[in-house]
Amino acid sequence: MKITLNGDARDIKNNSTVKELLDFLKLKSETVAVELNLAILPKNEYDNRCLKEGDKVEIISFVGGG
Amino acid sequence: MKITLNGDARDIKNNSTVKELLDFLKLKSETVAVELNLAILPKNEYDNRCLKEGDKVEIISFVGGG
Amino acid sequence: MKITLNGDARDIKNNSTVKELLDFLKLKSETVAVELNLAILPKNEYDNRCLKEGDKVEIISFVGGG
Amino acid sequence: MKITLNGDARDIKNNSTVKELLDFLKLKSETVAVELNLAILPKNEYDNRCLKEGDKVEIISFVGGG
Amino acid sequence: MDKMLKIGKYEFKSRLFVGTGKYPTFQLMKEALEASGTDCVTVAVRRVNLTDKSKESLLDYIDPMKYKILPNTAGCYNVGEAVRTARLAREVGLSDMIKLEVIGDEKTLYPDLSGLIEATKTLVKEGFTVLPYTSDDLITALRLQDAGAACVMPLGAPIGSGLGLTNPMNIQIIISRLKVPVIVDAGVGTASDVAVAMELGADGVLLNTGIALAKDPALMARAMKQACEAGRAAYLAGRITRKYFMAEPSSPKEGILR
Amino acid sequence: MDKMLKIGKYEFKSRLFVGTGKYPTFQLMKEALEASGTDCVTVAVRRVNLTDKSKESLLDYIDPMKYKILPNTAGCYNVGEAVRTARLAREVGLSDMIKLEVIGDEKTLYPDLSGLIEATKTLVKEGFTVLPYTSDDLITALRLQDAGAACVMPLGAPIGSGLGLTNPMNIQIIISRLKVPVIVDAGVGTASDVAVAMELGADGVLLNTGIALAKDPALMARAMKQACEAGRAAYLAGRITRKYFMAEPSSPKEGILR
Amino acid sequence: MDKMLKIGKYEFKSRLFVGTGKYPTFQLMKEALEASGTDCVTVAVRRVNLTDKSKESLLDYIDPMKYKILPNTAGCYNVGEAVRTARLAREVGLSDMIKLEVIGDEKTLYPDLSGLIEATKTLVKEGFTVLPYTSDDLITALRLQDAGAACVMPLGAPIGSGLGLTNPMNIQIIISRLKVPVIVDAGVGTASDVAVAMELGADGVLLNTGIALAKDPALMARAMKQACEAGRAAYLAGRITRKYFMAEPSSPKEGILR
Amino acid sequence: MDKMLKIGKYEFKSRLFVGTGKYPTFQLMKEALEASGTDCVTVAVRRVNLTDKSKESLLDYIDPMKYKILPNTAGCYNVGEAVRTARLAREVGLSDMIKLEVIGDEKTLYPDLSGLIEATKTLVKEGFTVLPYTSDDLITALRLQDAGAACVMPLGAPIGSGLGLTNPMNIQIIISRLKVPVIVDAGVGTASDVAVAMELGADGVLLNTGIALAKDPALMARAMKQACEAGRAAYLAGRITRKYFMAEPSSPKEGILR
Repeated sequence: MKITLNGDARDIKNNSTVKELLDFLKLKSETVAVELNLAILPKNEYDNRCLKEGDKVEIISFVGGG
Repeated sequence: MKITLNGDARDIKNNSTVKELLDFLKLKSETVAVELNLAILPKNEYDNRCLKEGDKVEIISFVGGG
Repeated sequence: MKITLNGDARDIKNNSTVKELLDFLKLKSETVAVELNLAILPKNEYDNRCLKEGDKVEIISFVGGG
Repeated sequence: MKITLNGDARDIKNNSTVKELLDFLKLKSETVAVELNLAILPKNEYDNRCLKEGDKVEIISFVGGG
Repeated sequence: MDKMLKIGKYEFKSRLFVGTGKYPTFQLMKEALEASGTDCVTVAVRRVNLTDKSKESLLDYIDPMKYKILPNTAGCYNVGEAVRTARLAREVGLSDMIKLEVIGDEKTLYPDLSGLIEATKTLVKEGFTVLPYTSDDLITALRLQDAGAACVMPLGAPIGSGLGLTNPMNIQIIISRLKVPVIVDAGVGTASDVAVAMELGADGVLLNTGIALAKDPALMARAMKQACEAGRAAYLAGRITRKYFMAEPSSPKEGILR
Repeated sequence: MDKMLKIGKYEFKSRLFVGTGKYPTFQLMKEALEASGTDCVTVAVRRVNLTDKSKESLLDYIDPMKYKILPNTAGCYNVGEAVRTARLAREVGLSDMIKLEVIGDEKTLYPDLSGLIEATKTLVKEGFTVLPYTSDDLITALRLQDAGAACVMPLGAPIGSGLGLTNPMNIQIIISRLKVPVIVDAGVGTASDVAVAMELGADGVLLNTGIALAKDPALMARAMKQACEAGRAAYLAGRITRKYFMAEPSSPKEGILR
Repeated sequence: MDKMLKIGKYEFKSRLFVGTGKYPTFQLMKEALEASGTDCVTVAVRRVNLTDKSKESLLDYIDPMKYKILPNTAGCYNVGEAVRTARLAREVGLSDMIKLEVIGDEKTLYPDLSGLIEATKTLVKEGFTVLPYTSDDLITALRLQDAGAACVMPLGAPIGSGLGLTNPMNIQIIISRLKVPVIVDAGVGTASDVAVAMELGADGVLLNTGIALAKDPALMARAMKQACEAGRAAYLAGRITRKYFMAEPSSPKEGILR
Repeated sequence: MDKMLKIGKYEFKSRLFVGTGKYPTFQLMKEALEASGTDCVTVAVRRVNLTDKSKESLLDYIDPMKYKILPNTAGCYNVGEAVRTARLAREVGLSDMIKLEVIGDEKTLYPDLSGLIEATKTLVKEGFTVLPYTSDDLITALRLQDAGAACVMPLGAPIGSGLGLTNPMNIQIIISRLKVPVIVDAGVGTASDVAVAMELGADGVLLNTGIALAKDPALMARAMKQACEAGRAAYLAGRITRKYFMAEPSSPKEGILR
């Protein structure tokens, strides 16, 4: 199933949840935030929110900055 | 007839025109601008525009400034 | 016997030594320096150097300064 | 005959006067000053003062400066 | 010869803009304006004084044939007041130029930048030639240019303070980034302040108090004129680069007596 | 009209003194000197170049009827060299004025102050009109005055640096304390530097590199001339006092539309 | 002891805010942050780097128990981007504070003042603790305060320029007029710049490049810490007034040997 | 750790030298000296006050075990007075160091440079450790070094003026050219002035009035201590270079949401 992840096209397992995607990417949910189709996805929805074909997903975190 | 002229109440001759008012005040129309009830009054209307009871008239000119 | 002490005329006991003068003035020799007739007087001479009529004595110490 | 002119050794005609030297060098006496053996030579002596073997001559003028 | 300064559809030979406020007498003002060599004088828009008839009128001392009139909106604290004042100023019939001031604070007389941009848009639409008095903020200057301002007039220091240019780098940044002319307005206290502004590449300088309240206004006006021309010429002539911690002899190192 | 500047027995209409070094060509120098309006030009004293005859002479381009000649002792690092150079300079017969330099350090070209005072005494005794190039130190300036210097010439910044006045307060202190004229010498980079010096109350300014190495020497020379006159006029006109943290409106607070 | 600095509902013992960008290594950053004594570090919000897994994470080097996290909206050029970035930053769950940047120009990184005010209003409504990065314009600072900003952070000079405070008077004007804390943000190049800001009465200073790109970041961080405390103490201690053109002996005039 | 400061045969841990004049009370002085962390305090040499016995003595408040005593020759206007005062100061038996002042002018308290060099030579021959108070003139500083001065102490501004460093470039030139330590003496008004001096590379700073006449001397003393350490650390840490007219983002340009 195709989604857009941080601006790039990406193939992922069908019906995988956001949590599964984060685990697959080895990302800790406590250090990231997720935007699904331009709307923020609350952390408590990561487990049961399934991704759909064509979803636009942004995963951000903190980096060094001033 | 009572009007408000530059913020102050003022008694003037009934049905006097703006031109007559300026003449009475010894003001040259070339060096002033007139606002009648918050709308600018074109110079070409000074002659035939009659003032009415309660009109708000502002007459401005240029003074020293930076 | 008359001497000049720090610029002012002063009467002191005849043949008194510098040490005796300092004691009389309640000054500790460790915190002052003495100039006798424009020449510095070493501390080890305070005890036996006697003052003479007309001697010019300067006694200085440290005060607050920058 | 050898002299030192502006720091460099130089051969010149025997017994030539300062005036002759200046003429030879195509220098106008009004725009230079001459030092002979570390003493200034007044302009009125240029004509009859003869140079001697080993004389130290300095001829200076004005150049651009601030 | 230097080219004329173009602001909107108007051209000016002199790059000095001079205010008409605060002079001891109208006569001293007249002499100062002449000595300044300016082509353009600012005036304020006020209610005609109906009580004191005796009072002479400013315009008796300014020949509109000789000076372009630049009315300001001084004293206006919001967009509405500024636009209303600008319209009345134009209706007088002497000029469609407006020195646009939207003041944001009474103590510093610093401009309200958002209000200034909004008022500029409105007046440009109505065909005014808008000269906005602004801060030394680049972004606002760019927005004013986009809004159609005929030039931008960043302040060098608070109006009437005489502090000169308190942040030359910001003025220089604005000059280097804008297409419309940049006129340094406010803060000038003495002649060298004008020269400094022009040397940075400013297209002109507007001042009032520095001349009007000088001990000898006419003489100071002449000083400002010369400083403006001096600064402009120095800018065009291309100054030497600064050297730090060392000197460069101006006399030759060769031929020294030893 | 402003009064003439008196230095010793000489009088000058212009308060700008201009050097003759470092110009791309003698012709450009000639034009720059004319544009500067100066009455007095500095020159260096050097051994005549005997190898290169072709070389034109500086004096072919300077009319001694038009400009007073002020020879300097640039390049002299002790009293002996400076005095010897001064005597030769006078012997040329064009001037008994000497711009006295006793250099103390090759990198900064800062003066040797003790040597300067000593050389001044010697040359004054010999009847020279001595114009010493000094630092911005008040005490040295007072000593030079006591020694008979016709004026004192404190440096604004290192020679040729173009940094302007690096310590205006010291220059102002000297101006306020000396009876002889104070000419700011060295450091001027652009027109506003000259204006600043004159506004402090300096009696004149001496410069060279700022004009000679500008992209357009003649134009920069004109800028320096105007800046010198502007600064002088501003000084005489009496500038406004500086106001901090607040503004003073130049337009009236009354009669505003509300 | 000095009182704590309150920004919104948060309190800080240290008045120094330190950025986490541009350090040679995370380890050097960690040491510098410790040496700086700061309680609060800024971070940027970026897409997780999915290609380079190896890359260590910033948060492995910052203990959120020890430092309050202050995310910024650096790189946002309009209100929409800034608000979107702020929301994501908060969703991470470490902080509801946001260092709000709405950049108006890529070269100077100067803020878009109108956009900044608008974004502040939006985020304050959503419950953020907003710390806006702004210019040294008083009026904008007042508007930001009215909009509910927890403090205002005027820039001393362009981000990363190291020029210090280019217009101290404007910073001081803002300090004297605002009720919320004033944090000087951007431009600090060395320790004395921090001291100067604090001596003006600033409530704190935020910096990054000055430490991160110093030859020895940890040592410079310690310098910044001491300078911040020194400047604060000097402000509270009440400095002497400046005397111009004259001295005041610190040793007594009496009792001198003559 | 930073190395000790060596002046002649003496070593100092603190790089701050503090005067003992002008404090409201000896007790406040004592507290300020402690807060300043200094190792060395200056004192003046004066005739013992024989009329007023009650008067406490300065030395009751200064522990010579804790502080090295640095007597000065303040108030001396010629070489003879200064040398005489120095000899008497040494004869007290607490120190062979002398802060040598040969004042040239009562209003500015600027040093008489020729006299200073002469007095330095004399006292060095007599075995004194000479710390001369001088101007910011490089040549004089070099002469003092040649004369055997243990360090040079250029003034930042007139004594007691609180103006800070009026000509930083000259101070920096001296620092870059001398082998002996350079202590900036006089002019310091607040903490940042000390930091600036140390950041230029000064080996230390001497001050008095800035602390003594502050509203809270002890707190200001602590500020000066921290500023001295901050400036020194910043100097050693290597500051970033200044960038003009442009910014350098401290947050990454990649990974920004679009």
